[in-house]
Amino acid sequence: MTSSNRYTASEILTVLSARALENGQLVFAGIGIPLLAATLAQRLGRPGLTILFEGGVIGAFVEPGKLPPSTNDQRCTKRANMVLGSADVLLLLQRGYVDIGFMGGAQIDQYGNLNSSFIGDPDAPKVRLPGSGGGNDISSLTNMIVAMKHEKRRFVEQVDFITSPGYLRGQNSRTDAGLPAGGVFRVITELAVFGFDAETRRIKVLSLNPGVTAEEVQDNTGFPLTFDDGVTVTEPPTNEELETLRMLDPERLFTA
Amino acid sequence: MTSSNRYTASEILTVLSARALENGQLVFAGIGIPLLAATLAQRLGRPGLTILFEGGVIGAFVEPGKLPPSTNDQRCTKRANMVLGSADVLLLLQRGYVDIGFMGGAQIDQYGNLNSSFIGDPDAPKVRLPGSGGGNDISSLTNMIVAMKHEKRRFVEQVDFITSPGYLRGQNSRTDAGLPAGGVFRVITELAVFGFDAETRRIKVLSLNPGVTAEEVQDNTGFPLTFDDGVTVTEPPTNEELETLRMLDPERLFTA
Amino acid sequence: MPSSDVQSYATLREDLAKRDRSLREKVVSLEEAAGLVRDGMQVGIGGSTMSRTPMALIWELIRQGRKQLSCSRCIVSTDGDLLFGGGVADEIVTSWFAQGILWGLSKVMRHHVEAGDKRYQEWSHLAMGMRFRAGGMGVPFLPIRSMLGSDLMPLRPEAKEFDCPFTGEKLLLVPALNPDVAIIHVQRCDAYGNAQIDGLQFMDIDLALAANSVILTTERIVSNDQIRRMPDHTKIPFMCVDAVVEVPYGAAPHECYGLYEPMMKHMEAYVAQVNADPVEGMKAYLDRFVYGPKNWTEFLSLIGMEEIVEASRQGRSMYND
Amino acid sequence: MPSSDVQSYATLREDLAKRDRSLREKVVSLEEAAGLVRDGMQVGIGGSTMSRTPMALIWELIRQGRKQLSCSRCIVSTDGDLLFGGGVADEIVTSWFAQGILWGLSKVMRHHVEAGDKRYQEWSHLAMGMRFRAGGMGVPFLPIRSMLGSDLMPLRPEAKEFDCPFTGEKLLLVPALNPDVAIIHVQRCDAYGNAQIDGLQFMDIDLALAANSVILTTERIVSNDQIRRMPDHTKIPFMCVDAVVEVPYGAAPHECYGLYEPMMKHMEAYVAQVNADPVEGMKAYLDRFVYGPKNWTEFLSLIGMEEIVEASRQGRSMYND
Repeated sequence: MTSSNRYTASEILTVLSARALENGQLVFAGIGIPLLAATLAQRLGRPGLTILFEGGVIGAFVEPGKLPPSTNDQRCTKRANMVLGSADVLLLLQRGYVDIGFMGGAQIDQYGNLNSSFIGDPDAPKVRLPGSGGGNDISSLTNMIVAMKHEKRRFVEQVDFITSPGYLRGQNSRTDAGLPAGGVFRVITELAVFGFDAETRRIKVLSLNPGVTAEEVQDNTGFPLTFDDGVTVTEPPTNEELETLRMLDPERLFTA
Repeated sequence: MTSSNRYTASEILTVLSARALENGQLVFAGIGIPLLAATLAQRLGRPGLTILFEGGVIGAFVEPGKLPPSTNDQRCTKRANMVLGSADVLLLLQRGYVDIGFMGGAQIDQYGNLNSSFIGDPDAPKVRLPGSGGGNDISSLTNMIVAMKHEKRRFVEQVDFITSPGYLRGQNSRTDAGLPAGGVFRVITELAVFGFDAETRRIKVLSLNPGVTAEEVQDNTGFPLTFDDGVTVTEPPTNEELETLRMLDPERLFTA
Repeated sequence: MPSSDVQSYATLREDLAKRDRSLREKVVSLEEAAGLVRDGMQVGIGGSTMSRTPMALIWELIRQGRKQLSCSRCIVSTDGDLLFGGGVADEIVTSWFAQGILWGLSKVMRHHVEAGDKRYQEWSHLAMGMRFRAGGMGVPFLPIRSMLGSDLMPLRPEAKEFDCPFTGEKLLLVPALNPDVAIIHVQRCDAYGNAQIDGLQFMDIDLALAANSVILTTERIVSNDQIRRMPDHTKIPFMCVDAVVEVPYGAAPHECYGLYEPMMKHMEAYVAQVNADPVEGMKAYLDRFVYGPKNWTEFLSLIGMEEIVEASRQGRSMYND
Repeated sequence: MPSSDVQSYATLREDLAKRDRSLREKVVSLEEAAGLVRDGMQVGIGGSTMSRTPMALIWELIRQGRKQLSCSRCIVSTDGDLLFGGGVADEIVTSWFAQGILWGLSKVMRHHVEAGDKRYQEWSHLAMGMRFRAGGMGVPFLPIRSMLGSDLMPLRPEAKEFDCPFTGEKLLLVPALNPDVAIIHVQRCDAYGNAQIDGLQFMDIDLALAANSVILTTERIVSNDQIRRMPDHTKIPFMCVDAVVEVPYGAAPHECYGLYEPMMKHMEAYVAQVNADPVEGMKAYLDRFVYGPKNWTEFLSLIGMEEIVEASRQGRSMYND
């Protein structure tokens, strides 16, 4: 509790994300917060957490202070159990070997669809974003956690372009489209933690981050939010969590 | 010429087969005579002949006196350029990287179709033979040489079962079946060397082995043979060819 | 389920979700490992012909009286004889089944298949590979350009001829094969199942990914630290693996790349005996070499020190310059 | 041919039959190798993001003024900037195109794509992999289970939605990609082109098999004897390869596994300069670092000894225990 004023938005995002991962799980982590959070979880008493990276890595232990600049760099392979082709590591998702896909997001909508391709009309975009990478594959093939900054322009009713499918148009539309497995089940921001309604597949607030009000979350969201019946308040980051995190990312590469 | 009485049927078969291979070619060789003949060709001034084996080998140099008992044994990999998966080496044929497939045969017909699956009715066979192995793939995907013993029961008008396709029912039937590439272009026996008519795709005698008459070849064949207009007589094995061969297979594993 | 049916994606995913894929130690005895293979299962077998055959595990399955297995392997040799003759397999799915070029046809296979009490389901070698690969990729089929036009195609209606929507060409779609269990012998792995395979890998990587459980027998169990020093040498990742058994000479009398070649005197005596009489010869072989020994090491001592040493000398000579 | 058209099998086979695939020495200069890439070709690029990018060859293509290339790569970073900004590529086919997580969007890509003078054709990462793999296998497509339902699917009508004849499930068939030429950087290969790749291999093996010609740049040319001592370490076989160029630090300022990490000061200065002005900043970069140096070694000396040594120290530390 005493540390509540002493962490950045990126830091609480990372800590809460790390908490969502369990020892023994196989987690396919994207670059940035997901990589850092999964590494943090390993260091916080979950050494049996296996991290997979898109570059073609199974079971890496990233070294403190040596965060890789992408998931395709050699630093991702340090003390890994296996290095393999990048299509082959994605096929592990398709086959079903991976428990959790864990990605950042640029823009998300009420059904958990992610856009990382276009702002505006795809034929004449206002902004051409980087694109899918493995994002489409991960979200199509695996149960997924998204960690992202909470801003009104990022939390929209409907994304301009579905790069990575959440529940598409809700209900059974994801399964009907040919995606019977996986789906986003958690969205973690610096304000709150979200889940999805089992039937409508619409996003809902599960818990508020320490010191954050429901109103504040709604104000930063571009559509009317649903709050779970039993909305809780998340425990603030502990000193151990923050210290370990700062040891891992001393230059604040991902937690600026 | 002086050596004409001093070689076995297997030996002339191997020597003539080796002669059919050129330096620089990529040859996918089956076990037995093909492996031995390709190795002989390497030793007779064609060191740039690359031998591929079904076990997953590119560019092996089999050692004298250490002939492998199959193309899936470690002896096949000695001083190879590459070892890879056995499906992957077959995919090289499908992609088109290999010049020549080179196999033995149990039974062949007038269109070069090979049977290594069943004698008699496949539903209640008189003899269940070993089956295709890579034979079907090699003959479907590559220009092929077949080396085999010449017996009436092995050279038949129509095989009981097409395990490995030659020209199927002749003319364009092979291409029409979905096999536009490759096809058997030489059959080598201890009696003669055969090619195929460019149009009918029926087998024909190109040359007679030394001391063999046309009648003798016909007598040992289960259907009426066509003889090429310019049928020649093959040069007998030289002392160098025979000596090198016997150095490679001192125990007469494949040349008994 | 018939061995040629393609599993639905929902079934595949559910079965895999149930497995404990976490990083955990999995070392068990040969007897316990064989217990994971149950009557009637589809069993994928690693290695090829006489190479890296998981012989110790097959030997133990016969000893435990396993029944009605459907076994698949890229190429089958005397292991197939034992699976049929030892009573454990009713069906073998493969591309080639004989004792080897040195000995010709398998009289044991002929005896059982021609009499109709056992089945040999034949595919081309590439088709076997693409069936395992499809299974490992989590797709129901892969396209190939062989088997077309031959009599193998009508023999295998489980594969489907198909007009390519891109090029109009004819292709054959071969169905995924996802065995219930795969048994694979490797040179070394760690206690979690991270396996290194030296030399010929055959179809073992695809098979390990395709199967719904995997048993590794290994010449040697090494530390996880050793694996992590060369992660690009790992060929099978731990999360595919359900059990690890250390069995030195676990492929005997077949070979294990870089360690030992086949034990040819034992093989020759075996072939002479079963080809002379595929029923009584096999029974005598099983009595003496499978049911007789107390354990695998005693089986090795029946092969004899001279053969083991000679096979090892030959095997290690692969690395002579 | 449009970059998304699938080549017929007849064309693929004819093109491959014309190549000299024999075991022969293929060592050429960087200048000669770049000459094998002709205007308008489809060029597949090895490595990924900032790893094992064949930077020296890309640098030489810009110097030689190559034009209208369609370049494909699994993931594109500053190499894509240079291909667009240097005027050599009109189209980039990939799954992700940015400067890297540290710097965010590529202003150079945005400038050209949003203005419409260059095209970024987007696929999912797995789709890129399966496109190269289909190309390498000699089949016109492979089935995948992603891209379905998303807006990427209608964006890419080159892929075909498909009802599986085995299971009735929806699948996406992605078309084979067989580039005219692949450019791949490796740690070592022999004069024939037998290549060893350490660590991350990305999609390079599939790409090498798929392409209709392959240029390898390599940190080091080793003897064929050395290759033949460990044939299971060869990742790309010689018959795929048409030219071999020895270029130490040939991926600079990107990384090469086990040898050097990215040269971050150079990268940061580059990014700051081109993001401030994607046209003039790029022009200034090209003038100084691409057109300016006499040769690749002079480019390295512009990066500076301190950066090269530090990147090498970091790169080699991968093998520290």
